[in-house]
Amino acid sequence: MGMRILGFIAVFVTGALLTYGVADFPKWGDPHSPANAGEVSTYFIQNTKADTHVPNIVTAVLADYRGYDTMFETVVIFIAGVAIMAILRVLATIPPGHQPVQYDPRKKIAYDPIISVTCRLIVPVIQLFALYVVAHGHHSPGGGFQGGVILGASFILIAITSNLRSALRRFSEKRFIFIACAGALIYSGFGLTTLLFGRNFLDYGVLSKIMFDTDEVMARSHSMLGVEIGVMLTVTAIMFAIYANLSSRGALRGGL
Amino acid sequence: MIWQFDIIILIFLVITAVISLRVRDLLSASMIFGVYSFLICLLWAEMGAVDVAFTEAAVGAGVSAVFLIATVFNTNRRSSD
Amino acid sequence: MADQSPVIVVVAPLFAALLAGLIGMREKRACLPLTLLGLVVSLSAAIVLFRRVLAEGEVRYFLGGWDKPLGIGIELRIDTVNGLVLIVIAIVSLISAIFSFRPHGQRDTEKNMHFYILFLLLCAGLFGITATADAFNLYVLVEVSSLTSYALVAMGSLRRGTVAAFNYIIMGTIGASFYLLGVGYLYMQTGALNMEGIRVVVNQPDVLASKAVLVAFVFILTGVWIKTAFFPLHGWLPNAYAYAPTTSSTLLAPLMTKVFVYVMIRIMLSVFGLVWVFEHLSWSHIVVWLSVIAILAGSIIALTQTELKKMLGFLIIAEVGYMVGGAWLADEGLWGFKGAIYHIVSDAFMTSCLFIAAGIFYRRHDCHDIASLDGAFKRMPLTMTGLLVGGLAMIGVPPTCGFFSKWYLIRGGIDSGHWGYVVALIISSLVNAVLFFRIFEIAFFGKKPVEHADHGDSHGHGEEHAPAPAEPTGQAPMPTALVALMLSAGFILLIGIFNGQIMEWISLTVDPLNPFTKTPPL
Amino acid sequence: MREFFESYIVPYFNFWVYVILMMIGMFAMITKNNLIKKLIGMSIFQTAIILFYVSLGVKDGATIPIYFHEHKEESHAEGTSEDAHHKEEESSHESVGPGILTDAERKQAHLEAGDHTPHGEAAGHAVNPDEFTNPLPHVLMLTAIVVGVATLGVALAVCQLIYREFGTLEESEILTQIKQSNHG
Repeated sequence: MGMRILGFIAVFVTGALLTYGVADFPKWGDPHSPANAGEVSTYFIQNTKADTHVPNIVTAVLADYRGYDTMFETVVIFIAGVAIMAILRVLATIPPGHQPVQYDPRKKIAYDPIISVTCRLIVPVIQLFALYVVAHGHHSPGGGFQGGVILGASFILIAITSNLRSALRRFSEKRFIFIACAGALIYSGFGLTTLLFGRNFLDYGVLSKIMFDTDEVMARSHSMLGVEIGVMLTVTAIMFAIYANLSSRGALRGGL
Repeated sequence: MIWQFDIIILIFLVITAVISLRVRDLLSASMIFGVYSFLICLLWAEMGAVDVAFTEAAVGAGVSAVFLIATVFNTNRRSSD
Repeated sequence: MADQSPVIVVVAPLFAALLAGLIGMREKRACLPLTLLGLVVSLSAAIVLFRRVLAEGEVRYFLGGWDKPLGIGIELRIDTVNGLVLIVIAIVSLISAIFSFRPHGQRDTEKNMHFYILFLLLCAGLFGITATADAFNLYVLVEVSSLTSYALVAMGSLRRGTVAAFNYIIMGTIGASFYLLGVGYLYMQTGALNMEGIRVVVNQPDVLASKAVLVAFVFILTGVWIKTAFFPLHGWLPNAYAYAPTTSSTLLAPLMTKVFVYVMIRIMLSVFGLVWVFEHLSWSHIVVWLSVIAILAGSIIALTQTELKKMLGFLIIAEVGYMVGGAWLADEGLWGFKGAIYHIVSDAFMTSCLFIAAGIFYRRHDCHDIASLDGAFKRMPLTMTGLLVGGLAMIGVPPTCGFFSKWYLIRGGIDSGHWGYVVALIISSLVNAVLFFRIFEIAFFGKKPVEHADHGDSHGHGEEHAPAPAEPTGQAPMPTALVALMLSAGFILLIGIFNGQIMEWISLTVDPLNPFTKTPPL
Repeated sequence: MREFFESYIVPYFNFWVYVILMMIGMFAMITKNNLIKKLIGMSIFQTAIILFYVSLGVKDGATIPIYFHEHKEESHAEGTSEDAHHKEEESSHESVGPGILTDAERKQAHLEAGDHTPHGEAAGHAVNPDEFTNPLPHVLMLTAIVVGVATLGVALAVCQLIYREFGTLEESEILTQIKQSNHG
């Protein structure tokens, strides 16, 4: 009960503050509010094409102008995967004197050929679409995160419709840890390469020196694709890792 | 950006949020939370934030609902409130 | 490579973590050397960077080379304050890494690889928080460090640790979200995310009266206070630190709260500017009184604790009260403000020292109770010496850094006329004296009868052999743990001795921004 | 009443809903007894903030922040300027907000100059910023969504751990168990 009162007070205070603030807001959809007409966002809209040659401004800002943020965003995903494995994964035998709670034996769900066959047909299409989303992220909505999540979801779909073991056969624990690390390393490796060329971290323009027949602007565009692929690898691996651990209580056996 | 559409989605959003918190069956709550995510994804597409909408469709409505359901299956389906 | 040192500090642990993930799957023993390597690279880069800051003033580093117009890219900006904090983080995490040789108190020991990856990424997050000059980037890095610390707490073997970790997640998410919301309000009003860009707009006359900026400030401050465990918002801290694995708590306890105090100081200094905070807002009385409550409450609750680590947790809450209050004293020479920054440095080492000592005791006894320290001085003289140094620093005895930070804080309190704060500081020192002399008494003279009969047979044995019966781990890790303890104790003394130099460095950044002496540049 | 509605509710409707969602989420986080419910509340709380940010970037009459497609066979320097040109002409018909349209030659010159300076200082007012939604909040919120799902995953793992140790996800029952183990 005390918690309830506390909650009411906290929520009331927050709500009052928010309401107090709303009165000062620019109108919704105002193109000349400070945020919308500010120097930064105007710069992005006007110069993205000249700077990076990427039509999708969001991708350009995400992977280039604010690429450092995105690198740590990938790291956040990576951390989530490692954290869940660290918390949940049952590696060692349970220590003596520790009695885990007994779970109710759940009813076995019957094998359904329709679902299983349909998914076998759908999964390659999903994976192809995921790769398209990544590759076409420069020109249309999409990019490494979205593609990675979709690709990860395709493995999750395999795990749901048949079973976790057959999904793990395709994508074992060692493999997903490796791919997750490799993806994040690809991203930060781009940064390291630019450092080695003497430019600032993640200043992709300098990579035109090692890329065949590109100027600085195209080098940025290509590097963004490389970075997005790194993001995709990490996200794919970690999404599946999280599902595999959550669905099997960290045993990586059984599953849903 | 069509404001009538916007207002309708926003009202549904509040309704689904309240329902997903009120339902005592956690599996239903997770499903309704998926609906909530999908509505909010619609809202963002409507506001012109296509990349955000795409991400939310994949992450919010897809994967995080699956994570919630996986946990609910492995723990308790009933909630006291 | 000196030009690139700002980013090397941040990414060196990141690379080490990723390599530890790649290599650690096959060769678990490679993780610790990689950790040490990453942190040593960070430390050396931080030192190079700090020398550069001293030589040429503020160092600005634009990621991706996007420097014009300001704010399109992400900027790292290093002045003497965060240069110092970077070095402190590097040293404390290095000490903790040395201590972590064969971690203890985790659920399974097979997870060394996971532990070190999280450890390194936590360091990367903290370095990033300290170095960045972009308000949103700060949020991302706060989440990096928070997620790792949730996991590090939840890895503990104690049953209650899981609940503590869950509460930590809930509170931490509220805190980070409030910060994000505040940044959103600021972005709405200013259109900028770079700290300098925000400060310039916020201090313009037509924005000064903005309600939204005020709300933004309140949200950011509340969010950061939740993360620092400022008193009414401290709920997550004591359990999370007490039930975390020993090694995790030696890293989390010294660094997390301190870095977030630094974030508060950075926000006052760079995002809003001291003019806005002290002259436009003039809330310093309210915040100082809040901090007085925090100091007294933390100290008094600490008195009632029987577990060593939990007691230390409440002492941290009191220390956070010192720093928050000191930063808001608003005295003419900004002694409170500078003292708070100095206290970040000294408190990091004090807490590190105490938690390492507590970790050694825990490993030895498998029991957190203060009563189990009975006669400990005879059995482990070096550890007790470390605890003694840490305790004396907490109390504020002259050669240690604790004395000097209190000295500066009290000077600030007297200058600004906040007698309540001065009295609270003195009362808290007295409480610390009572607490630690109680421990020393138990440890030196063994006054209390042995409560745990099963531990009784380890009495009278030397430190290097005869493990306590309930303890499966051997004695091999002890030397490294002692080295770590001695290092942090040594730094407590060093920082105390060189306090004048450190204050001079801090003044280099703070004094030009002092709103009470002259009109500072916007 | 109608006046109040038109001046306070409609233009700020998004913001009011965000306030409501945020309060719902926060209330659930603090008061719900079931840990999963707390986490659903946490997700709602986070999406409310994302809603706030995305609402900031909306501009009346603007389109999604993606330039029109360029033709792949053209060399990019020419392609850019010409396509930007076409796009501007097309969209200027529909543009609702007051446009800051500059003449085509100047724009073209700017863009071509901009192609060779990677920092784009010379590429001036080629594109009318009112035509595109503000991309920056979208970028920030992509990050926030990802952070949200990461936090949710870790929290769910901790939930399963709590269930493993205590056999329940109700906070009140967990607290009773802890109290009992303290006394016993």
